Amino acid sequence: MTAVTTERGTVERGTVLEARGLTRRFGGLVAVNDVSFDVREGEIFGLIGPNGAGKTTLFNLMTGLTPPSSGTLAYRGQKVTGLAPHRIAALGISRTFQNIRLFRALSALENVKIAQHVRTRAGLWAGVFGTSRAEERRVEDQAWALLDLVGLADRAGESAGNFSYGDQRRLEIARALATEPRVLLLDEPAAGMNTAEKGQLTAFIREVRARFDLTVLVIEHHVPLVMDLCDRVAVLNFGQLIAVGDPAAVQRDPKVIEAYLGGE
Amino acid sequence: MGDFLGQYGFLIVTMVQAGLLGLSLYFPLQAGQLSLASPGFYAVGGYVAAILLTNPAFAGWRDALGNGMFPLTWLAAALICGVLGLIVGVPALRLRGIYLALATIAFIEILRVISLNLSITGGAIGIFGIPQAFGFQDRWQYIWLFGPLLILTLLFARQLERSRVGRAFRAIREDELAADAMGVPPTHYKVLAFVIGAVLAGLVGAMSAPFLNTWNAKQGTFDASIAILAFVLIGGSRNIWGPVVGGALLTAVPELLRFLADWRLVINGLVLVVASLYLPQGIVGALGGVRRPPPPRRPPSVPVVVEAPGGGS
Amino acid sequence: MNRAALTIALALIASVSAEKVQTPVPIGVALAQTSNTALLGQEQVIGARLAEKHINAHGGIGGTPIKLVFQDAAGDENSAINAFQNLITKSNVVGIVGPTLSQQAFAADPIAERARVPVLGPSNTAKGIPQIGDYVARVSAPIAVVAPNAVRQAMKLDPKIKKAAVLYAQNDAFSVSETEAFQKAAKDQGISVATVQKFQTTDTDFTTQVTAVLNADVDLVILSGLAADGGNLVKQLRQLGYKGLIVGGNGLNTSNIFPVCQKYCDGVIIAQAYSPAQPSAANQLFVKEYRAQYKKDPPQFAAQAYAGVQVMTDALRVLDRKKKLAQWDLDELRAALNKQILAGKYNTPLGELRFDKEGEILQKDFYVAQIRMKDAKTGTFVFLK
Amino acid sequence: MELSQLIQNLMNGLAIGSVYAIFALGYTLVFSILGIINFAHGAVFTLGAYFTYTLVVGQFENNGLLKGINLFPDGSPFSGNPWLFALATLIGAAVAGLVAVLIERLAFRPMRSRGGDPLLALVSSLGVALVVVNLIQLLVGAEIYNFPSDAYGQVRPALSFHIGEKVVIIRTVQLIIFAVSLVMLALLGYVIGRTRVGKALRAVAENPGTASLLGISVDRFILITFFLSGFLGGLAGTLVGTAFGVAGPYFGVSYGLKGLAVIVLGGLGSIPGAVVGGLVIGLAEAFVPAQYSAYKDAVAFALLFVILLVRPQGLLGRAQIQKV
Repeated sequence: MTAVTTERGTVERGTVLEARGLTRRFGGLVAVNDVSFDVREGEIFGLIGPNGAGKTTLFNLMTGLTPPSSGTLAYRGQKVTGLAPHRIAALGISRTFQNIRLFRALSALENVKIAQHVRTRAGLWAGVFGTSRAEERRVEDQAWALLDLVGLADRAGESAGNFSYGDQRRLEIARALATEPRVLLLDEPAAGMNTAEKGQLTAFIREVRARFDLTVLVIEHHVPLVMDLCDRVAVLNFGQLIAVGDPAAVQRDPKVIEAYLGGE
Repeated sequence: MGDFLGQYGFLIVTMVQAGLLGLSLYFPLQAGQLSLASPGFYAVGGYVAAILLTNPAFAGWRDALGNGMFPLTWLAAALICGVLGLIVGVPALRLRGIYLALATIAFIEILRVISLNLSITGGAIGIFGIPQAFGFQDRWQYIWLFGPLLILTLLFARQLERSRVGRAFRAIREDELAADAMGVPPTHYKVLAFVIGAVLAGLVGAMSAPFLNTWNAKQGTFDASIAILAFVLIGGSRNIWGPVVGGALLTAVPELLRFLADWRLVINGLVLVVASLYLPQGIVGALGGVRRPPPPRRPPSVPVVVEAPGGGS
Repeated sequence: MNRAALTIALALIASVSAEKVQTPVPIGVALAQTSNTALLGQEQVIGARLAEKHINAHGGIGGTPIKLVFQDAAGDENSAINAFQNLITKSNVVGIVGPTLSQQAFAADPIAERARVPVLGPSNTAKGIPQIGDYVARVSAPIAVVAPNAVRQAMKLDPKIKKAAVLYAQNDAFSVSETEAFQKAAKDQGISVATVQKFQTTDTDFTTQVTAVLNADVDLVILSGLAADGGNLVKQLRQLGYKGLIVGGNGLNTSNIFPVCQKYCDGVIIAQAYSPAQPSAANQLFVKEYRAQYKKDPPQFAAQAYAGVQVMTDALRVLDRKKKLAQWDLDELRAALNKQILAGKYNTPLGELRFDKEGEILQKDFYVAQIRMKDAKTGTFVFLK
Repeated sequence: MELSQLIQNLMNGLAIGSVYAIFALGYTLVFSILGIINFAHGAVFTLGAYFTYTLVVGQFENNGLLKGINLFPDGSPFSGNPWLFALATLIGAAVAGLVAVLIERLAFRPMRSRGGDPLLALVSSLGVALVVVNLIQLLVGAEIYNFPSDAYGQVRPALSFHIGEKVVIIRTVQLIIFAVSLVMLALLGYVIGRTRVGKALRAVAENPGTASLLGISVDRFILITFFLSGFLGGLAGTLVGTAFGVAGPYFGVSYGLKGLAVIVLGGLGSIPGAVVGGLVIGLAEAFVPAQYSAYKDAVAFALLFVILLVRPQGLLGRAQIQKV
């Protein structure tokens, strides 16, 4: 692991993710075009850009939901592109979804328990003969603890679909954390939240990063939140990466200003 | 007692049998897979048992094993249907919803034509003179086979639902893609659910061959697929009791309507229409709507402060 | 739960059977009244009803009328078993005529065997039916006996026949066993089988099979199927230009094929287990009664079901003379009836018939007929000697 | 394969395939609008044949409740002339269409308004099929009914022509079926492609939500769809009935099942797909070599299985893109 000095002068640990030339075409449309960047361990990395810039597609490429047309992504030096989503989750990359994909008919508790799948092993017979009690106990405890963390423990039995928008987003984060990730990808976690909630969210994401020792990638539209939260920011426009770096520097970048002004 | 069992014993056993077939379709449905393949595996299981119990090639085994031959047929049927389920399931389960249902219908139609053409399956006449299991004298005695199988299956289903694998099934049923992203391998569990259904249907078939005394290509047909689907949907597809109740009732209705003579099947059809219109959640769903499950209780062992899970990489 | 237990208990009390034989004497009939086997089943029902009417009009059994109890056996095994059980335990029948299909017989007859209730199969022609048990007999001759006659007749009509095409409905148990007999008979007559074509009884379009027959350039077609498919095959064979002789199996022995192949039916040679032309008094009476009601010749299925009911009644008459039926214990009567059925000799519309000790029918006469069409819808089976 | 054999098989396949096509069109229209498979479609097929038969012959045999009734004591007004027969066929198909509308009203609409599991439509339509089939049997018996042999006029039963030494023989009724099916397909193509109703139908099929935004009454179009579906099914039933006879109440069952294979092969909900699927399966069956004819019934389903694995959306269906 090489120590690096960033623009902020803080000493960071090694590179966690290396994207090299990630490209995805849908028919004639190039949604993500030759995108390369590095994410360093422990940082909060913002991904911004106008609507339709390819941010969510980039997340999908990183988590295996969409295979890239070309290019690779490596996690701690191991190539993950080409792996199935559940393999990538098992390696320690987890995510939330822009348009929330909770298991809506299932309880909040179940949602979180399900996501511990990759960290548990009980097979068919262990479950049927009840020989996996200890593990089940651990799953149960962990799920409650995570619901505690997001403040939903007292509603553990309710169906996820009945929750308010903000609560669903928090539950999704709890679910993502249940896979015990090393890298957490949050797709517009503040969408639909009011200003006060957004403020809380910033603090919450920081707290989660510290407590679980995570690297966090965030897609976010709300610029003040991004500037406040992120250590570094990458800007996508029409599928291309036009700037990466310190939030303040990126904000001043003429290409970024043009993309946003032109895009609005 | 004798008369009651004489008249209704067979019907009661077929009601239990129908419940089991309903459950065999319920398992894939747990993982969100609408498979109508159960009658195919039921037919294969029956053929396996019928062949083992009547074919001269296995005469030596039958002499050596005696009644032990019957459990052997169950084992063989379960094994063969499991493997066949795997072979069919792996490609077919890439399909979703109605497409999977249609692929499984294709599977049973192909099986039917093949069994009509093979000599080992006895062509159109099928296989007859299958010996009665354990020297049973009356057909109602098969309740001693189907009854325990039903109880074991229900226990299995209940335990499964509470386990890690059951959760994985539900996650895939709710949202396959999200389940995948959360680390649940969909293909693995879809195939597993399909194979469980196949094994169960095969077992039921293996027990049914001696029960019916004869086995032929009419045993696994498209009509049966839809009938079994009706068991599950009319009974209720979200609860293990649904397929059991649905199978039992829908099997009993045409028999209880015998007094209507020529009109009984017309009325049976009307029952299906009315039940699908007025019991959209199924019978068990309609009954269970009143009673909600209790909220989960927090185990005392959970500390309020969370330790960082995982640890270093 | 308690209520359920109570209901069951009440049902048990209610179902304790009467031990004596009821009057009128109940005879069970379990045939395919529904399902796609009903085409055969409804003819059988007609035959059975005619027998009942005739018997009761002529004094029943020593003055006691009989009563047929019908239970729909549909076309599947489960329904047949349920029908049998209903007849045996609920209706307390003395014997059963049924079921329609051999496959159903393999499943349901053991029920009657176990309950010691005599069964007469009216149309179960597969191998192994009488061997199901002591109480199982049939009035439908196994087809291996009937089929060869028709091939011999064809040779008589056209001694130059060298090559034959064989077609059969592979999903019909009856046709499958019949075709074996046919193929063997053909070989015995020195006819080579140039092609064997299979079809389904549910098929309607036979162009594939017909084309294959035409390509094989044969001078005899031997066909085993049922009325609808067989009739269509005959029609399509002729329409597409097949000129040689056609031998139809026993499944085609019904006037139901006339409207199907219409004028093309003409000349088809049919292997018959029953012929309306059979001269016995019993048959001529049956034919007369059938014609009066249905304006056509009775089909074989009706005749066999009629014969089934008649055999049972004739046997009961013998027992009635020994001791009035109403005084018999039901179980005793069933056992005695079974013995009597096998012991007797009967003059039925099928001609004279007896049974061997296993319950296999020993029918005196078999027939071969040739179809002669008068117009598009009506024709006759002309008896060939 | 020899040329004569090839042409023979081609003709056979096209004739039966064209019937599959119009039958399957009825299936697929309903699927395209409601996303459900109507298992009662095979029963409607059977009904169409019986309705036309009733008009043309007017009396039934002895085994049903309708025995002894003669609708036309002075002879049917629809017999004796091919044009009258064509009229009877159209009326029969239209009545089948009305029955399909009735089925929609009684068995599907209440379910939509209650919002049950869409799979229940399968069970409900199965119930309808059971009712229809058993009612037919109760009313007119299980026997085979045949249309008068001169229904299409005094035509020769078969046409033959030579290709080199070999003879190719075609049943006239096959040619008629093929021609009628082509005309029906062309008409339907015109209705769907060119008329206002047809365009609206397509809009509803593509997206029921959008269509209702455009001010189209979805319910009305569902009725029109069911009528068309029943009409096509009933027409196919009569056509097959004239060629092979109306073989009892279960006459339509095997077509119902094969129709499923056709619409999936062509692409569920795709109108041209149903036509292509019908012809492909008809041809595939015709080209099964004679020695394997026993496996003919499996061909449609083997094709179905393969196409589902290779191209799940069917030959002409559109792939569904899943949005993440």
